[in-house]
Amino acid sequence: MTGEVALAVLLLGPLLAALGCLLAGRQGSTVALLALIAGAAAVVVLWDGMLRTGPIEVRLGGWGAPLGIVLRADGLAVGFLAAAVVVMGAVWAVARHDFATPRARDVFWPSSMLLWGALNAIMVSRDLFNLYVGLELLTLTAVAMVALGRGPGAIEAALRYVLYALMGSLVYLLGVVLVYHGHGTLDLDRIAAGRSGADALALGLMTAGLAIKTALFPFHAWLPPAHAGAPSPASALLSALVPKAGFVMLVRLWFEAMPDATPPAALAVMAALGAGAILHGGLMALRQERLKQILAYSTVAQLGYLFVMFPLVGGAGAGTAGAAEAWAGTQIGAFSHALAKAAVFLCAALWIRAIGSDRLADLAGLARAMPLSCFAFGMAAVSLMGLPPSGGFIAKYLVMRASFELGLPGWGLVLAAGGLLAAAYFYRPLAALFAREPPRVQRTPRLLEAVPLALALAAAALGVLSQPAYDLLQAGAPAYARGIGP
Amino acid sequence: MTVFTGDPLALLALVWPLALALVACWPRLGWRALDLLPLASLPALALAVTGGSGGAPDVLLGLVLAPGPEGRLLLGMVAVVWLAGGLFARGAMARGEGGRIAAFSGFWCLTFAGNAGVMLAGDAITFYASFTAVSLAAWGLVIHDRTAAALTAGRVYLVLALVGEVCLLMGLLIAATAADGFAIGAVRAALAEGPHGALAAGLLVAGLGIKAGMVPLHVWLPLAHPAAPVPGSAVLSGAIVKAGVIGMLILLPDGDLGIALIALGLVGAFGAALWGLTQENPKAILAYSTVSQIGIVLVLAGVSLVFAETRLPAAAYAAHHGLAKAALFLSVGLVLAAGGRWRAGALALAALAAASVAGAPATGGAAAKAIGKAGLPDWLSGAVTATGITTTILLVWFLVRLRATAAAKGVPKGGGRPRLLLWGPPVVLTGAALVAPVLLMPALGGPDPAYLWQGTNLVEAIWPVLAGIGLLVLLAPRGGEGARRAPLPPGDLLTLLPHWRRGAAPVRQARAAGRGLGPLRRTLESAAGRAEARLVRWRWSGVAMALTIGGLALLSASEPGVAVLIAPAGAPISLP
Amino acid sequence: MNALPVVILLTSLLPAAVTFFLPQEQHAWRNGLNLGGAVIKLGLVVVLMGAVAEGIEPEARLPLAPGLDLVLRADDLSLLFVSLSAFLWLLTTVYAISYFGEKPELSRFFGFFSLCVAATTGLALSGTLITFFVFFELLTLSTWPLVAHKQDDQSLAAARSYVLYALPGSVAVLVAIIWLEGLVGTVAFAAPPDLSGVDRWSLTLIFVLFVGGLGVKAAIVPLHGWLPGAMAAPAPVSSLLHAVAVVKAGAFGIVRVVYDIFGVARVQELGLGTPLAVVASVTILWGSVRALQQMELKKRLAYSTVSQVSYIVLGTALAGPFGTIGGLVHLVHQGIMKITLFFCAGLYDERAGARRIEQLDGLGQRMPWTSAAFSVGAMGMIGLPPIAGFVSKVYLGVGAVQSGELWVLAVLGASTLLNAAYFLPLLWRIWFLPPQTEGIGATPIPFAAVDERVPGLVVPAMLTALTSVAAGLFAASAFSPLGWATLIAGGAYSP
Amino acid sequence: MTGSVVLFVVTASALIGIGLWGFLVQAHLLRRVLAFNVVGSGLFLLFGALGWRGGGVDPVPQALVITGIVVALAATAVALWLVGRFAEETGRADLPEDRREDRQEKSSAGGRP
Repeated sequence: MTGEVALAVLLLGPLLAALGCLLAGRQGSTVALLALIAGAAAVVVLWDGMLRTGPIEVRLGGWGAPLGIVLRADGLAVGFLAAAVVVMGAVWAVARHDFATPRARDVFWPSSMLLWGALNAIMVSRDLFNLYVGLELLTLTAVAMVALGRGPGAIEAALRYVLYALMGSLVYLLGVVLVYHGHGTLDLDRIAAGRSGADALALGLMTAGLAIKTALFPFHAWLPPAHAGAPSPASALLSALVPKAGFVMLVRLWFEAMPDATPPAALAVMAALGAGAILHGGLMALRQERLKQILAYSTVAQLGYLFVMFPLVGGAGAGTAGAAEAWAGTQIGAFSHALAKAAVFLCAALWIRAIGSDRLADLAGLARAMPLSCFAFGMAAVSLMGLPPSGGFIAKYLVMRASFELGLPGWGLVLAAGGLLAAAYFYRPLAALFAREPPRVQRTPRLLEAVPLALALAAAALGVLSQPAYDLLQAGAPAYARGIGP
Repeated sequence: MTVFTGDPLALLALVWPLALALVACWPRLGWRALDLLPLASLPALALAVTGGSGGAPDVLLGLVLAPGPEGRLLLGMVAVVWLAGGLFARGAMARGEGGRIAAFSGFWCLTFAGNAGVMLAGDAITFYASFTAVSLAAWGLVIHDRTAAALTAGRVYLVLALVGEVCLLMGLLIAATAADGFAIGAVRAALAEGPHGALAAGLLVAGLGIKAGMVPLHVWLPLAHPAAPVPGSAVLSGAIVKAGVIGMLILLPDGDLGIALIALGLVGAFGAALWGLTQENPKAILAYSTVSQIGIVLVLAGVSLVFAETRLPAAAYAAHHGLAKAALFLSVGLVLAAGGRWRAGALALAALAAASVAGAPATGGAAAKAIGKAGLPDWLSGAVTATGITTTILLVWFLVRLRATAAAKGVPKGGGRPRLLLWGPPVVLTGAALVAPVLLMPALGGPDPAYLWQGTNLVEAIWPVLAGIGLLVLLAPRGGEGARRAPLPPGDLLTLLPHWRRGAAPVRQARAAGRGLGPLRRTLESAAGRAEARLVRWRWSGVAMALTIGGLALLSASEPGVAVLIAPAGAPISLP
Repeated sequence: MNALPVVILLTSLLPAAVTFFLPQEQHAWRNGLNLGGAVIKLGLVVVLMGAVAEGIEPEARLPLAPGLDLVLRADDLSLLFVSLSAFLWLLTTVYAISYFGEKPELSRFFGFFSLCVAATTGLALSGTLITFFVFFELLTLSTWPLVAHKQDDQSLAAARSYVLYALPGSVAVLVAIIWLEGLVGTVAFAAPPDLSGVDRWSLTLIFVLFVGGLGVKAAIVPLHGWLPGAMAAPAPVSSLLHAVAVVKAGAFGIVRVVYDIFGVARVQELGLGTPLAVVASVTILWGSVRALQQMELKKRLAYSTVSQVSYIVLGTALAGPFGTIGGLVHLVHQGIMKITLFFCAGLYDERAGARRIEQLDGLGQRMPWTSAAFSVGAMGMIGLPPIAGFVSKVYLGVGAVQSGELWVLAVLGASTLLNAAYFLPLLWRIWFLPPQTEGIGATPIPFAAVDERVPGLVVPAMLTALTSVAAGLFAASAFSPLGWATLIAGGAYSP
Repeated sequence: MTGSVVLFVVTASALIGIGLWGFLVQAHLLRRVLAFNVVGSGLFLLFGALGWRGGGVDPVPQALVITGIVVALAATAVALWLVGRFAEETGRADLPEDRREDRQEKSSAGGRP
């Protein structure tokens, strides 16, 4: 399998699988599994090929930009592709048991495949419009998943989500129009080659639109009810993967398409929003009484971490080792957040199945009844708090170190504070799980409990094996983020 | 790893009683643990005779056992006193309550180990370790009877002993640092010349003075010595206080410090003797006598410091006092256990020992005084002679009270003929007190024994005794027991503490004494409790942490720190 | 040989990993696994000691990201700590197995227990600051379930306050580490960084952050609030917590920071030695005063730990050869003495139901071996010769005088008296007071039914008591903790 | 820029402005979806206008506009489906946070995301 084929598998496979799932009905999960296996193989091929030959680029139909569609798998993309396939696999394992009713099954499996396909497309697209299409597809499938939720608020949450998303799309698209007007192309590399007077405005518009889709503070209001209201396996997908698409697009926009239009002050604003997210999300998570709401607010906060990278990679530090550290740290943070957040949501899925509630008070004593999943939850929480040994820690460490190296310690301290907040809001569910009274639970197969554990262990392993991730992320990274390395 | 060097007997003298202390813990032993007591001091006695020295480089920070002449002399005395006391205890306490007797035996052996150790010590650490053992283990002897008075005494004793420990250790550490080693000689030199030498010496005087019963740190002594069982009192007064004395003799540097010792010694020598007259309990009277006699030892020691002379005379005086005082305490037990003519004989024995303490002519006491006075200036010599008057008065008062107490108690069952183990030890000790100093006079730097028989010297020895008796006859209250006012409680200075006076009942005294500075402590504790309650809350401790960090940062960053000299690169760290 | 540190780490990490998944009923497997790990570890540590004594310093390296290598490296300082933890881990495992018997949730307990020891080992063997931090945090995390093990309200509250204190401390440490590394690059203990180009303010603040962060674990006043509560944990946990793992980790960290990062000379130059000594002294006195007020045995012991651990910090702050030795050797001495006391406290609780001071009355008659061990521990804490604590005190005292800080002597003296004031009454009650007539404790155990016929609990206590006597009695021997500490200090004071 | 382009731009801007205003102030969900479509129309118009860079027909904007319309259509469909479901379930066509009478209560409860 060559890189081209692998890309094709990752883009077309999910779409075909979505169709297959619709047709297969009860066997939908089997079709999804086949697609996932193929996707996993494709990711392996891409990873391997990319490490050997550098980023893999494909021109669909042999047409180059501006007319043709260019796909490129660089380190960033492959990393997210890998994270996505792992999370998808784990979600598949749990969801197989969860979506038994025909209606849910018929919505969930095709949607999840479409979501995955859209995500893959966003990761490898090099064209602002293709990115837009991918993002819309992603959003709409995500909305559909939220609407699958059983609670009374699910539809409301889905509706709110779709309204925000529509707004975001419009604003983004407005920016795209301006870019096309200024550059006559939507290809990222060709945009980077020139400059246009409208760039700043376009950048602002697109950023705002993407910020809405990424749920960056203060545009995050839609996320908690949506992620908390969706069926738990779907929440895992939504929280772990979906916002990352917007983030990746922002990164591509700021650092690959328009590096000229991003002055330090603007970069600082992004980081400030991220800091706001960290603090606000953390504080709000502290106030919640339901586990899934805590996790959802945690996602808000964790997304904020990613934006602290902006002034560190760009600005004065661009091109230094510090920038490379911040770049790698942030992406590793995104991967480990994906793994760990999926793990905690899958734990929540199992617990809700077992006790029918995700109120903290009802969770009391679960550690005795379901030790494996509780352990998984603990491990994942450790990663999300940014404590060693975990990917979350490596991420925090690298970014913090970059901030100190570059003389911007404030951003590092925000991360530190965020870690404390995370510890505080994860402490409550952990303490509840550990409380004395064991609740009545329905038996859960051990194997099922092992799924979140595997994810949590993967998040932890990312901390121990972060060197490969770092090497991967350096492949095809923009020049600013390719430090010489210490 | 070298187990020991030098004379194995030196190590055995120390290890043997420790081993016996462990044996005493064997639960099956019960009261038979008393059999161990006489055995404890045998190797030490042998060592005092042979005069060996040794060490164990791996033990503690390098154990050195190298007694000087003072140490060897006192070691011999101490070994004899403990041997006699052990025999007496075997006779007097047999078939008591098993567990308690076993505990007593264990403490006994441990205390002796410490007592021998301070005499043997050739380094400050060994000295301190031994001192700790003798100080703290002696507490077990004090509280043996578990009466309210004993417990009070034990508590006061323990508190003061601990304070003494701390003072001693601090002083030793300062000196050892300056000396760059723990050898006694080096430590003494450092006290004289090293930095903070005066402070260290002051700490040492306080620490050792508490143990020795130096005024005004003697307050525990009149409480503790009477409270212990008779053999315990004997070793406490005869041997254990000498741990402080030997410390002063071997550690304190020559110099003006001696003047302070002389002053305190004189106050003790006269003051304690007079205060002792207020006491009714014969053992309490003896305890004050001990304080008084230690005062004389301090005078002698102070003189040797001031004039940079040998400490041997002071050691000799202390050694004689140990033998005689132990004999007196044992004779108290003997008198109370005897009846009829046996009692009269016992009283005579006590009178003999008392005469020796008072320095009556041709006794060991006179010899000891002669040795001591050899180097004294005239006015001091006169003062020491004059103590003979007060000592005589006090000891006669002691004999009077002893007779009265025995009479009040009546004749014990069994006709009153005491066992050999009861009368043998006091007789031997009295004999030793009378004879040994005379025999050893030349060896101890005194004049020839013939000196004692010269006319002027005989007169000088006898007039204070006669004067004392005469004064007593003149001043003795007439009109029998009832006319005398209520006796003052023992503990003199302690009784000045407000709650001590308030609490009439001994139990209340015990509580009050233990509380010490009650109100202050309560205030402090509640303040600490309140502060703690706040500090446990993160809000407060967070502020405190921020303040600490900020304060530290500000303080240390605002001005450059003084670069403290550290050991230059490559310089080896010298270790003892 | 270079793999040896890793193997030593694995001897507790692997049992931890396996134990988590053992079914509760597999007592034999679990016990065998833990004991086996502990024994092998002790053996390997002895081998390692031999190697290090010959001047070999094995090092294993796992690169994580550029500038971020996990380095395990054995030098003499780390060995001091590792050997302590390996020895005490073995005894505590024996103790814990007897203590818990066949109670529930043991797989979880022993899993975290081994993890905790693995973290301590890793922390001791860390070759770089960041490695140290990784294990430091692992320690925080693995201790939490141990403190909360009983899962009652008290334990959960204690665990909560533990985390509440520990995590901000960790953040402070992390910020300090990263700040420092941002200034001078990756910091390895083997090659102290060159700080000459860094301004005073930054260095001072970094130092303060280090001490503040590590001080939470070392229970430096006013950051000690979590420790007394943590005594709610089961006895083996308290033993390990107070003697080896958490509290010591903090103290060890401070030692590392002072000696292997800043260097004594620079700490003095920055004027930080004396303030640190003041903080340590305040802690020593405050902990003692508080201990005096406690009527619960384990709480009293806990406050005693607060006080005693700061001896280590004090020795470090004194910045002279003797102070260094005193601090380092107290790291070991305090460990073996305090673990003895906690073993015994656990025994009193388990066998006699005695938790409060007044419930100890007369227990010496029924539990003589326990009480003997307890007495040794208590007297060692006071600093009575020839028990180990005495040696520490002597060296600290000499160190204080050497550094010209005479007031420290007064602190040591006051601390001795306070220690005596809160330990001696315990001994008095145990040995001299008549037993209480009715049953004592929460679950009345008739006095006559009290016994100590559980070798698994008594023997470890006896062994640690004997060790603490031996450590003091044979202090001058080259193989004693003192000898080892002298060796280390020799390294710190020569180029 | 030719006059017709200006006209296009002005019209498009007007549409976008009207749509955005409607989207922001209208509580009724159907109106919001409509407003979205109005903005969308304006956008595509603008795309057509600004995408013309002289020199004949540019196929790219045309392709993109067509794609965009399809996407917008899909989004509208999903939104309308949800509005329908919401109305079925709650009998209302506006979200709680947009209801004036509920806002007071919600904000005091503090639970609203």
